[in-house]
Amino acid sequence: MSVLVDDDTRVVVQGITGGEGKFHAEQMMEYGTNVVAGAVPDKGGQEVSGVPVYDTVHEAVDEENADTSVIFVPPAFAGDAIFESLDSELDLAVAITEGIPTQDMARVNKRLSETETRLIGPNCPGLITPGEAKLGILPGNIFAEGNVGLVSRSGTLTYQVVDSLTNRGIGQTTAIGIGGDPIIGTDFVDALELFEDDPDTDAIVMCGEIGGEDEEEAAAFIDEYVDTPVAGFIAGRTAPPGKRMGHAGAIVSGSGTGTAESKISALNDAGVPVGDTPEEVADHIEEFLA
Amino acid sequence: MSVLVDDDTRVVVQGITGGEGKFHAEQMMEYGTNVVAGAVPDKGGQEVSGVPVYDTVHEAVDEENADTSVIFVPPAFAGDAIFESLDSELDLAVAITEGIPTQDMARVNKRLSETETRLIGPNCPGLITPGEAKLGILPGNIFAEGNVGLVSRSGTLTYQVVDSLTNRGIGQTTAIGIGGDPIIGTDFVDALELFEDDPDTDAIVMCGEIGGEDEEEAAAFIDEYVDTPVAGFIAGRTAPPGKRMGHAGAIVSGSGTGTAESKISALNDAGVPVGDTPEEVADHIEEFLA
Amino acid sequence: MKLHEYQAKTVFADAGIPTPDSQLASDVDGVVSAAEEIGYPVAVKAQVQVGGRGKAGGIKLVEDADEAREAADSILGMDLKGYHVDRVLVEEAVDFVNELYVGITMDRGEGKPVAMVSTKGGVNIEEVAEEDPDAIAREHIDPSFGMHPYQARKAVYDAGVDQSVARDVSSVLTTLYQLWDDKDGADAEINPLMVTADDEVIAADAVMNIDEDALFRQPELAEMEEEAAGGDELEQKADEYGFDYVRLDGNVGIIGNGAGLVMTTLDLVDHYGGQPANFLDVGGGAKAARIANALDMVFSDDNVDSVVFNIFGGITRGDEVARGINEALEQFDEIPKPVVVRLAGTNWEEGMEILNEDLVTVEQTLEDAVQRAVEYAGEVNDQ
Amino acid sequence: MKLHEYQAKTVFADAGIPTPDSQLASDVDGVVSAAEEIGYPVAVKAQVQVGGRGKAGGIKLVEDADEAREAADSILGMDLKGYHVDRVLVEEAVDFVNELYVGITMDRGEGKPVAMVSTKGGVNIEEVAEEDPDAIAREHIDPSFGMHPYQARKAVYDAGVDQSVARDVSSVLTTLYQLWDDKDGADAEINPLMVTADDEVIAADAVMNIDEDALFRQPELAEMEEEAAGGDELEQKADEYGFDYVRLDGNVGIIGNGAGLVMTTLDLVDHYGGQPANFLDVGGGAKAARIANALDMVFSDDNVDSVVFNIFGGITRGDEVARGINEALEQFDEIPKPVVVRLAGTNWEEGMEILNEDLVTVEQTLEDAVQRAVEYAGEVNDQ
Repeated sequence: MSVLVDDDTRVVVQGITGGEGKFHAEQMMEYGTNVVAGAVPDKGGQEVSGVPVYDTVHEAVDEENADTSVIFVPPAFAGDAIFESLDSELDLAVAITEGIPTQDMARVNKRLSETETRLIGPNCPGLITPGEAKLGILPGNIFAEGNVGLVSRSGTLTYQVVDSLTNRGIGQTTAIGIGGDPIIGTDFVDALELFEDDPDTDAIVMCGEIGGEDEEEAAAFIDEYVDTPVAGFIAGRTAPPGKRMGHAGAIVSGSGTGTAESKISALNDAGVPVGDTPEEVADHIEEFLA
Repeated sequence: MSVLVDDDTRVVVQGITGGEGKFHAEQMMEYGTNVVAGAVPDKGGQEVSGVPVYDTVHEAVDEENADTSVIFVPPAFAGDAIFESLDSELDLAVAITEGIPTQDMARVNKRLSETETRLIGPNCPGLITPGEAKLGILPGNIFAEGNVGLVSRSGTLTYQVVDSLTNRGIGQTTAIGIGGDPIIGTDFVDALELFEDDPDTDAIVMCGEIGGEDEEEAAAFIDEYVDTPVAGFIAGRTAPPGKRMGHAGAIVSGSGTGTAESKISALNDAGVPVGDTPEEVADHIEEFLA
Repeated sequence: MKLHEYQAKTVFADAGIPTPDSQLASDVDGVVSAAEEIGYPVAVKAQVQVGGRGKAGGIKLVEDADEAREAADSILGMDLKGYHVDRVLVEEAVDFVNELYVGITMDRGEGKPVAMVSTKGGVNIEEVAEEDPDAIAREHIDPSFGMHPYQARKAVYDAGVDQSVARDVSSVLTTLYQLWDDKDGADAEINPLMVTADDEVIAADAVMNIDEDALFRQPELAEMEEEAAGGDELEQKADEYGFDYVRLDGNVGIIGNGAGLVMTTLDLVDHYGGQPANFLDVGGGAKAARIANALDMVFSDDNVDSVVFNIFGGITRGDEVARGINEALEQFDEIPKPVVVRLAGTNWEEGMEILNEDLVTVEQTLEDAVQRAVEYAGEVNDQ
Repeated sequence: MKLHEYQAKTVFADAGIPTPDSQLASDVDGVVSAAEEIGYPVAVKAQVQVGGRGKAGGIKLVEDADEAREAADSILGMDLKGYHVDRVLVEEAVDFVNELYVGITMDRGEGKPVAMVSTKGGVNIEEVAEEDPDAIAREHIDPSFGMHPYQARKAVYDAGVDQSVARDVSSVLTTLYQLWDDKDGADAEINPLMVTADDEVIAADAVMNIDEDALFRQPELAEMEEEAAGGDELEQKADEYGFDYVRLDGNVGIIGNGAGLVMTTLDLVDHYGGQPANFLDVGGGAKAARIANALDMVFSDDNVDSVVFNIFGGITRGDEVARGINEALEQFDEIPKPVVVRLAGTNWEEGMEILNEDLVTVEQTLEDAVQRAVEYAGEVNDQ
């Protein structure tokens, strides 16, 4: 079992004719993902690595029954690509693109409230159900099948934590990189809810970072609704206040909220142990599963 | 009993300091309507005929517990006034204003789908529950308390039909003028649903006119959901095709839909007798109630 | 408000939609010199707002100066379905391989705008809509977001437009929506949008109707010269007075307040065996002067043999109406046509008292008033 | 991208927001002649983008030419919190009776824009937000509709702005939102928005930050001269290289890919008793040259005693990283600072094979790599 993606998922890759889109479409297929179509305006009729390309996502849905989109469209056009995927009544859209203007995402956010489609990202590595399918750019080889759900705001940090788990023989149901942008689709709370409802997920790793209040909200949600044991990690403990570190999200305002301390203490209060190192996170999960 | 408005309704009049707003606020109060506030930008603190004026509808709601708005705001500002009333979480907003740009109403229409507030109008005479309260510009003296619900796209035609009823001693639960604009809030179907659910409404009059397909949709709804007997009237039987007669709605495309014939036959098919004259409508109602 | 083709084309071209080279001309020499400047062949197109200009001889393709002169001569000054042609658009003739249709309008049923694209351009699109509705791709627009680029592409591909011009047609459609939105359009259409052998698209016609209710915030459009109302001179007069007026074939003149009630009055005239001469709605809250104007309108119609005046007052006050009727009739030595008045609603009793019953016939009910007017009209005809 | 005050004021004024008369000047004579033209009193304001300019002596009010000369002399060329002042704005001094605050920003938590109004303008609004949050009225905007006029009025009245200026303040707020929306603003603020004794409002300061990710569609703004990055010269260098870089106080240089992983590496350095010298994220998919630049950056920091290079490849490939490290280090006769490398993820084995282990220390795990780097840094310090 898993959440959101499995080997039945039928994927359309938006932007499949671009360098990134083509490379990762191939990587996804190599991993076993069922990539059924590409969608690129004015490129319909072509084939990319054996995958038929359509001019619109709607055609890909009509012709190939695609139910999930992975978006590798340049930032200037990515907002429109997300709107197109939402309008096509897909189950899931995964936006990998980094650098989408924030105002475009605010409009997407409004539309999300009006549709049934779930968005992951943007500016995220995607998600993977080990042994079944991956959607996005995660390096498949570090993952293993298992019973730990993982949700993270950061891409490479996810890999690091997964590596620690896999090296100990602890596999994952699904790992979700939700992205570090100011406005994202699926957030911690949404992902935690999915894992809580998944009977095969026996423990959850949640990797947060400084900035915003998503981790604090997640802690409150865990406290109230999540019975599955959760271990946390917060990156940026040593970040000085007021400095922006990479992600738009990772800025510490210095006003007490959004700091590593505030997040760690909120999680601890919700019964979530927070590791000092990725290995410590794996220690906690090992204990949960023992 | 009644629908939408009764003597508990607490009304804020948007545009109460204007000529129309003031006159009709007074007329409404004279009829017994509980007008608790006015709302006019930058006129807060004034009083109009004993009614306190606020700068915003929100203040009127906070200070006077208004739950219903009647809008007498010039067309250029009426769209914004409707948005304000929707945002104030009122139960009901009644827009009397004629001549609101259609694109403004398309935006209002979108917002309506996102809120709980019901809109009546625009470009409508309002509604009245005889003996309790009236919202809008209807001449109160022609109405009488009773058990007939009335819904109409046309103002003065409503009066004509009501007059025929009242003269025979047939009173009304509530009479609703939904307005003749291309885009309106509450439509025939909504109003029919309300009357159907009102235990005190024993018969319904529905006054339509040529143009659009609202009457046809209402007929389909009556056929499926309405047990209360309905009598209909359709204005514009003699209108030549392709000519626009007053209301933006009242245009006959000549393509078979929207004509008086199509409406009358749809209603007849749904078991609704359609009077040739307002008096004949009253005849049908009299029979229903006999 | 309906823009002229030449006005709409200017608006479209300013927004970046490709249009053929063209010049407006109002005399024969002007047409020829415009044609010379543009280069033959050119089309000479009557600038009047009626459908089927081509079939009616209002559009001519010319190859040289002689033909241009001849075409100008025949079109300028002609009467086209009741409209006098005093200007023509001289326009570069475009060689095309395909004709598309693109348009934006308000879908009243959905309460939202709709973009339409068809590969069956160059013909009457209403007929296409009726006979082959699937030939028109429709995409509804959420007016709060506006048209997303993907929606334009979707409409274009759904319609079956060639990939080679899809991008350009999408771009024209997006611009057209933007214009429709910015300018408070009621309809905006390009039919045909021509496709050339080089895969270029060009707007060979341009339709832009503006929502009259929004003209207050479209000062540039409001200033554009409107067509002198053509056709019926009574309808021109109604336009000046600001009445909703439609002239019909009968002999019972009808005046009332509110479209629904006036239509009902027409229907009753018909019901009681008469024939309505017109639809005239004085609107809400009419004052005495306006009432007098309405009577003047209807008296000016030679076909009218009797008049029924049906007012149900809401915001319109019976006393004002009565005063207007008196004023209008008191100026005549002899009342030109019999007038039946029925007043109800607000201040009807005051109105009844004010009415000079030497000048009009008063009835208490709508039915009685209409029957009486029909009777009077019959009597006149029997004379 | 943060606009200068003078740039933001031009943008605001062009949109119709009242701003004081002002001129930019870059030398003393220019200041005096600008002041003469505007008329005394004027404010002379340093055009650098740091908070608290006034307190730091970067803003002076002058009454005559002598004072203007003196102020220009002292401000031009001064060092303001690490930024060199080479231009001042000479601005009409406004007599005010009230100072308001108006601003638009993105509320990240809600995922929508928010308009803010306060009667506590003219002071640090972040402090107001913390100490008296109710003193700031907030109105969230649905970005699909944009700001409705009633929302501007609501924010203004909720904030307790006087009725006498409510209309003008609402109008400024509406315009500010429009600008924010049109120009892809991140923040747009006026603090203070001054109210004069005549109930006029005027923007005495102007802040406009643009979303860097949207600059591609804001060509006019993208062309505006950006401030020469002030402050730390290594941060200037990082800016040129296009790295996300923050300089810190420690001696362990850190390079990695992905903000979360780099932050984690910092945290581990701290955890193992070391002190991070910097945050440096090479981003996703870095090629060899970029990796070499990153090493160059960190070597340039005199405080750095050792370097930990932590790459977990997703789209970044281990072989490219290894090649970049080799290239960067092979140019030195002697490696300036010990470098510990840990490669994982995509192509890590290839990377390991490529790495010249004479030049770097290779570790298999993040923990080992960080500990080794902390050790090296300690050894250097012990020397």
